[in-house]
Amino acid sequence: MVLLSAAEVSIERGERRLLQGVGLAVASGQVWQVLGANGVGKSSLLRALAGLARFGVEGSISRFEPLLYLAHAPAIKCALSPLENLRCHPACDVTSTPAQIALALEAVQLGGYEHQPVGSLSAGQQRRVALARLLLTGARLWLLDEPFTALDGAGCDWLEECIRGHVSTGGAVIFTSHQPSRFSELQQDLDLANYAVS
Amino acid sequence: MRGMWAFIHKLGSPPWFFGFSGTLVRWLLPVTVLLLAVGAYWGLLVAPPDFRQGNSYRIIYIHVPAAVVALAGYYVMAIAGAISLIWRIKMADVAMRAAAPVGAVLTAVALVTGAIWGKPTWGAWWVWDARITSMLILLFLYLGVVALFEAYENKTAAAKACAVLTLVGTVNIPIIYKSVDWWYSLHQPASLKFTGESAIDASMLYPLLVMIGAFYLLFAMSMLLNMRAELLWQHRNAHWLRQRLDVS
Amino acid sequence: MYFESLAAAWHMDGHGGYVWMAYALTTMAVVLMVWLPLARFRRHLRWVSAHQLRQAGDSQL
Amino acid sequence: MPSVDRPSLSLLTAFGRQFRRHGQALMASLTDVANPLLFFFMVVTLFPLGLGPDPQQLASMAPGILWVVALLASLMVSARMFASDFEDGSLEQMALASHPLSVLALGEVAAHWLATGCLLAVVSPLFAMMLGLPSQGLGVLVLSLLLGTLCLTLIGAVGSALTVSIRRGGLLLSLLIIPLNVPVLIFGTAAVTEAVMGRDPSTWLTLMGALAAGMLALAPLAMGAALRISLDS
Repeated sequence: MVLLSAAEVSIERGERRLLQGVGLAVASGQVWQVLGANGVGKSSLLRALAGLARFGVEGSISRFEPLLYLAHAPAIKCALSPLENLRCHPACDVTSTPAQIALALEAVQLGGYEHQPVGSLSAGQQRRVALARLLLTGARLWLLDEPFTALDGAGCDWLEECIRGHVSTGGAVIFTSHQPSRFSELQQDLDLANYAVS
Repeated sequence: MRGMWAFIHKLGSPPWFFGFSGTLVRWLLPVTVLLLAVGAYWGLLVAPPDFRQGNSYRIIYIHVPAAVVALAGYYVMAIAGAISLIWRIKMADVAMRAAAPVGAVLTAVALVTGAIWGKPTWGAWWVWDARITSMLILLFLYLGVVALFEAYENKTAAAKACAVLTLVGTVNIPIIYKSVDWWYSLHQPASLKFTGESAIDASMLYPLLVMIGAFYLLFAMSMLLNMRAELLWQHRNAHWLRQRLDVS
Repeated sequence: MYFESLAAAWHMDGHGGYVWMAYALTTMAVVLMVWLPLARFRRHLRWVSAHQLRQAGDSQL
Repeated sequence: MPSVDRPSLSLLTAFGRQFRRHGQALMASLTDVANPLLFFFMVVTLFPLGLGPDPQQLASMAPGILWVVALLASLMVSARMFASDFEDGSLEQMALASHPLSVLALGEVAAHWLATGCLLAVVSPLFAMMLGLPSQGLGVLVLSLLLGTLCLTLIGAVGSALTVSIRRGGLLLSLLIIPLNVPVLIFGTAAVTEAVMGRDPSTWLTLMGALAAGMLALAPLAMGAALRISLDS
């Protein structure tokens, strides 16, 4: 089943055309890594695929909604506890009980921090709060912008497991990363260098 | 009906519009200047003076047309904004952006002439008269649109944001005008108004109508000229433009 | 014409200063409304023709 | 493992969650709630210092002063209404949610209004007495401020949604929303003045109520559209 298909997508920023002729079809069970140098337009492409960017984006994009999009800004309120943050997350399309949320926080090694304000946690821990959403969402298509940054080795391994699990249950993931491929047999690469407009 | 739709469709195409507006402006310019001259001559020198205000009322022939067209200009902007939001036609963005400064200048003209008219009428340059106050608020609305457009770096987003703002403003303008009227009558009942309800004599009315028509044409022409300048810049690298400029 | 002489039209029973000032300011505004976009158009036109010449020069080289 | 089959949220729950989330964030930093009140207090103090302490003059100007200061206080808080959501990425997530962005944004605005406008209306009699507003005007003052701050907050939210992506958008925001706030100011002052004069203020209150109802219906649409534009610039 195709969860996202894009054809002849071009992206402009300001008066400059960044990308041209990007096309991809993401089926369930697939992991796509978007590659490219800094500034080539990886984040812009991901935003366009998510439907957040429309101005300067041409071409046809169809996606299976709801989708999950996770970017550098984690949509986490520092004043709230991890529990509250996940309970009232603005994009959460499903209801999660406090017990389910506690379980998810346990999985990202934040057990015991449920009721502390997120602002008092470290950057890596805050990142984990955002990633705990992966365990609570009902979305089948995940768009992750640099998900491995600010994570330690164990965190990266956990995220890899999580993505593998999601894909094996019929989901699909598109992510950007500078790290070498982690999902060798599952993974498809989209190298934006091929679509960059010089 | 079908012809009209075809015409509207063509308006959205920059090459066609560029040529069409060029011809249109060439005709509009002399007609507008002629109407303005006739209206001004008639209003200034031919029409009889007002029996209460004397000759100072002759300012009506620029104050009222400027005020009327400035208000209409905001609606023109709002219609362009709605078209831009609903059908995403780029030409509507250009039209909206082109109308804003023209409307702002006309509003300023109405304000300044109102102030000048106020001096002999009330003995003060500025009086918080209902019409003048409304015009001042309209000026703020216009300046807000221009400032919002300039503040955005992404000009497509700027146009859409301005479209939303003008639509909000359009819903509010009747409420603002009405509330200012009520506010005025609440605080200063029965003072001398610029334009009373009493029927205006034909000898005074005709030049006023001529001037209102002239100001509408002026608005249209200035807006078209702004649009042409903007289109020229936006399509400065386009093939059709280079061809057209080579020919002419 | 309503006025008997040009001087009377200029004076307008003491209101002349106001009326003529209002008309003069409006005339200035009208001229600006036409002249500013025209000037911008010509400026862009110069840019385009300069660019065109440069491109033509490039292709000749 | 991600579970796919869970009940999805009703619109009302989604609204409630946004309301709670924003309310909790506001409560956590009490300065955000206290600042407008403090601002109101201090500016009200400035007027007797500028106009002189004559009680009669102050009392006659009190409706206007209170309303103008309420408008300025609402202007001040509007500037930050969606700012933190924009910075921390919450707005992006709201835009991606399966519920309409306008409803989610309205949830935030409701929390915002309760914490600022509504609170200000409730404590306004204190400030009114400092200016010597006759007591027959107090009830109408609170009522008109309740309705009026709702309008001001909704207009402020539209303005904030339009300018949230602009750096140093504060001054621009005031230019955008002050003209739109004029009817609210006129209706509010007129209602309080009429009540102080011992006349029936219900016409003005009704007008204000109609304005609030109309804005409640239309402002969310403008907010939603404006927020999407701001996210995409």
